[in-house]
Amino acid sequence: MDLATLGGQFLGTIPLGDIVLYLTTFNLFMFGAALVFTAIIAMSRTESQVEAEFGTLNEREKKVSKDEFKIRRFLSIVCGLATAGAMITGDLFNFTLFVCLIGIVNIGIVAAVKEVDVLDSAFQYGIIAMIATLPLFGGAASILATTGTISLLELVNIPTSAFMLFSSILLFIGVAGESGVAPFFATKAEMFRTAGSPFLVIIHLSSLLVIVRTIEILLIINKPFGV
Amino acid sequence: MFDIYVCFYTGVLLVILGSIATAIGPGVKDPIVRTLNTEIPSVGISLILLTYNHTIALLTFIAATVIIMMILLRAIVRMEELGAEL
Amino acid sequence: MVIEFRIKKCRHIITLNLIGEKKMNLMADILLNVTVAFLVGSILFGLQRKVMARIQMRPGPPIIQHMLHTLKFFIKETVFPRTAAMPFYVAITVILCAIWVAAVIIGPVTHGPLLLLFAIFAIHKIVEHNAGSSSGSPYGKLSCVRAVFSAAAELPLFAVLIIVFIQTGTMDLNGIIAYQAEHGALLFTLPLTAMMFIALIISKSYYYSPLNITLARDIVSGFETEHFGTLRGFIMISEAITWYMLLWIFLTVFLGALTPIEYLIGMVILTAIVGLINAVTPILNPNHSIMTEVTLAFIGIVGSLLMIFFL
Amino acid sequence: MKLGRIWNSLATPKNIPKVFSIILGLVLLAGFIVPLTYNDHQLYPRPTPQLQISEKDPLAPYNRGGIPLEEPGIVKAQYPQFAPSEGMVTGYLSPIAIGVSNTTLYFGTSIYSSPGGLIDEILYYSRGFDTILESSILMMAFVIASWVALHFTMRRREE
Amino acid sequence: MDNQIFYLIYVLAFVIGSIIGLVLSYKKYTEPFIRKNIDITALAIAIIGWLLALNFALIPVIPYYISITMGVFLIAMVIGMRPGYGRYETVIGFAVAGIIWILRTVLS
Amino acid sequence: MALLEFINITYVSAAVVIIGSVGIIALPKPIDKVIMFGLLQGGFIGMIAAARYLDVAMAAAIFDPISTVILLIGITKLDEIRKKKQKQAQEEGFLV
Amino acid sequence: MAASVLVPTVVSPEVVSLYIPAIFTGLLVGLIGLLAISYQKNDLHALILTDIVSLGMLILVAAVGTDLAEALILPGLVVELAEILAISEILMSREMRKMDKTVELIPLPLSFNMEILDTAPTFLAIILIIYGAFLSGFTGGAIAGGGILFYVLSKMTRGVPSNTWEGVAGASGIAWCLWIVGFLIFFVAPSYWLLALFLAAFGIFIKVAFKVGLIGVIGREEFKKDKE
Repeated sequence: MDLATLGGQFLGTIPLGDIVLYLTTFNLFMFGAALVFTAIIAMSRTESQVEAEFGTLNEREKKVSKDEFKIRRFLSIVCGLATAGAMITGDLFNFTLFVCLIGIVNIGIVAAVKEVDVLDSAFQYGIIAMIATLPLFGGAASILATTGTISLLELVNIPTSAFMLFSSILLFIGVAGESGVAPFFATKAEMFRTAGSPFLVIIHLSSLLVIVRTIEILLIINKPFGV
Repeated sequence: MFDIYVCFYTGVLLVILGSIATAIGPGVKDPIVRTLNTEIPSVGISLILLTYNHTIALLTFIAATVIIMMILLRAIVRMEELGAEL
Repeated sequence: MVIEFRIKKCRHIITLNLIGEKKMNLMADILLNVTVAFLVGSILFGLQRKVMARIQMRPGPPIIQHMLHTLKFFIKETVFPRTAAMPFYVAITVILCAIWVAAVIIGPVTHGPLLLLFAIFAIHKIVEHNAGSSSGSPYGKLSCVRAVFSAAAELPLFAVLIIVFIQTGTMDLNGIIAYQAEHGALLFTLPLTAMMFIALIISKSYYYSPLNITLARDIVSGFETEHFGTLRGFIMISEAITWYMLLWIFLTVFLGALTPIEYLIGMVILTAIVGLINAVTPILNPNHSIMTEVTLAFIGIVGSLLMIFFL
Repeated sequence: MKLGRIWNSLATPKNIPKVFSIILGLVLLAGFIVPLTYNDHQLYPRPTPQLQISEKDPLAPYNRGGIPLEEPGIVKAQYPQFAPSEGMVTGYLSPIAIGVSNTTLYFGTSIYSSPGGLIDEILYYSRGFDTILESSILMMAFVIASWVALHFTMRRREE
Repeated sequence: MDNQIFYLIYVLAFVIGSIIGLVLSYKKYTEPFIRKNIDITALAIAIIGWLLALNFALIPVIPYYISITMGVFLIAMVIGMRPGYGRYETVIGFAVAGIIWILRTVLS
Repeated sequence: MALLEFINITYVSAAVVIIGSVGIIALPKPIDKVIMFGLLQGGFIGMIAAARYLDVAMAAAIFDPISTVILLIGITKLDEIRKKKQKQAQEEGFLV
Repeated sequence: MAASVLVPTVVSPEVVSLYIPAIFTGLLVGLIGLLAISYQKNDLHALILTDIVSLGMLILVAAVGTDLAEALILPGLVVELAEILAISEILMSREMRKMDKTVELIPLPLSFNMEILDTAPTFLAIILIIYGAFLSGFTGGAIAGGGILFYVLSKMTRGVPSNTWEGVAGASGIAWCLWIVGFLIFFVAPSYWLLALFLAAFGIFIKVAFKVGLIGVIGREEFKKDKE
């Protein structure tokens, strides 16, 4: 098996020491998508929510305040870049670190708000993200132990063993926890009730793209068809 | 003279004992007791790191544990002060 | 006979071009496929409405109503809400269009990797989310929260992907078609996977779907509520293409190589089935809708894996 | 309907960490059954624990050979072709470090934590990108924490 | 590629046909659907359309794509009529053309 | 003399560490726990010394009092808060 | 010295034999932590218990027993530290918002005065900072940071102008840039690796130390309200 089976044409590698980034059509597309979204987020304003007040004829406008806007935009950009990085990295441990960065930045993006409910879900999400470091790093380390390498370009040629399957399940749970997908999405969905649309989108973007990428990585590690 | 097996298994014992104590030990309803109990597994981990000769990691870990404990204590004190029920 | 002669000449010129310039050919191919996708997609939506109307004993709108709707929006005035998050609010429609044109390029035009199509689905989800939240409207916001909720619906998607990969050993659409030419259609070897995909199709169908919580009518038009004029037109074009592509992927992945007429018949049948389901089912509460999908996915995944390994 | 109630409870944020930890716990239980395998042909292998210190090596336990600034140490990297000066960092000792190593036998860890040495080789050279990330994680966490602290938790009297 | 162009033309013919049908039928019938009688013009158009679309082989003079385009256009004119109108005509037209198609394929 | 063989620095430190940890778990009052924590740390430093990594032992020895002090401050502070709360609760009780 | 003492070709049998017990320990610790989390009722306790879970992670990584594993432990540690810090801050912020006005805003003064707090801090802090500077890198940063933290914590002055805070944060940001430059030099011009090494090591040292020191600034606000 080789990487082109999964992601289309193999376009090349970017070596940074032992960490080798690689590009296939698939990775390139996701990388580009993440960057495009990041660029748009970097230059957009936030939306403001206008709600009717109960019992009176007034309306209330919920806006993102200036310093809140600054920090959230900064964190969103970091998150976008981290997502883009996670799309093309060719090293398992590097990938887990990217996912961790995405996780913590996601928590940060919502930590700057004032609503108690949103803060609560941010906290719960943070707890999950912390628990998820166990399967995430544990899975990567187990794969290192059992194969002797964590480079995806090498892993593609190593036949799967039961322990690798187990480790990759761990890895998947870790990513699911850090990025908050089903069935752990509830903590995340609650966070989206606050104002500040362009920053919230990056949270969602990162988690979905990372999950798609994880699927690719799991298939690379597990190879349902042998070598 | 230094027996790595003794060191390792003492570490394992401490880690398991400590984490059980943290989970269900006596008086863990009190957060400060729980925090103190987490110190046992962290010393256990330190012993395991020592066994593998991960000494730089060990050094960092010792420093990090103190910082983490400080963060946790701050949170506990602040929560008590607020009278948060949680 | 003059007409015939002219057309023959045209054909001649076109064939010349085909042989002469490959790039030209590709561009023409893309343009053609996108146009077909848009037209067929919107007529299918019309058909779906018609089917639903007939079941509910109404005459229903004309079959091209959806398309007329789409075209109508291009001659309406475009206004922007004061509360909108500005470049984003506009850019999102462009992105939506762009990803689905990309999907057509990857799918019918070049038969690229399936994984890429699924990445496009993921981005579609994000666009849905953000189209909702960027306007500042409470309805859009609700739709956005639901879009995040329904990220759980991506679970069957990935499961389909993996199961098909396990069965056929390739992610390439050409490879999958070749596999089916040899071993028979996947619809019969992996019926539960097909079921999951149908659930996904239902969850993305436009009118009164029980599972499509982002466009459920209790929140007006969901994420599209605040997009007017040209922007809405673009969204509707993309939706038509989305529908076409979903059905196309289903037919290609589960039935293999088909002629265009067969594709058309298959799409009509699927749309009619979806219309039937939409007409007779209630709209579920968001939470339950998602858990239905997750449950279906669970049954589908476990069942399919059992079928693959033990049959 | 019971199923509906379960589905609803899954949508409550407070329950999610519990659900997550139960699922993860079940998977970890499976880890006790799966046959563990360990490939002893690892990258960057290290000598037997306590071997170097028993040999009275002042640079124990991180001595990987090499002459500082002249000859690279022995390092088994994944892609040696991408790292032209591999092993050079391993062999490097700062002047203070040389002084310390001449004085005492038991300060190897400190010597190799100071600039140069094996961990630096891995952290900054062969896997430098990882280090960028981890320090970014740390920085982001501090940015978040200090922002929250500055704006919310420390400015109590003003609100 | 050529095939695809033809399909594009068919689809376009269908769309244009239904728009024209819709406009014309709104001109012709000013009230919503109540009468159940059959419109002879529409019936004729439907039968011709379906015949052209399904049995293009019977008219070898015209190239098949043109007859199909014409057929689809005419079919669409009937299908695309005002809601409620044109249903019986479509069914009858399809039935007639279908019978002829069956006869033709079975007999030959 | 099989018994004497056990009296070397590794075994002694291991024993101290285990006694310390059992002490931390068993003693109910936080202040007592801090004392046992000192014991635990002592054993741990002994263990590092047995492995002959003196610099690590030194760092651990410096961090030992620091963590003790931090713990002490935290516990005292917490005690005070609790006492004050109790007082308040009592006063309120009188009022009621 | 023999080359095999320096770097063996395979991992030593002792480490291999310890692998299975180590992994089991890691899994067990993780399991205990997770079970405890699954039945706890209090968010603060959940925060403390996640600490245990991440200790399990450290064992799993350490069990590989190579130099690479050690290099991988450091990020794990850093991530753990960082997340606990951020999450605890969010927890406090949430509780303060929930309680809103009813809370007593001025914290209780600390009325006792320990001898150790007057004499020890300066001495210990200086030792730690010097030692940290010698070590540099992550380790040095953590150690020197611990020193700064302790010093700040036990010093008597109080009141942190937010300017100071931002200034220190800015300095550490510059250090971070230095460090990135160092990293780039490694790959662009390997012949200047020594310069790169120093930039990298000291950049990260300054950064980590300052950041950790900032925690002390937060902490001082908490513990030393009485000495105005």
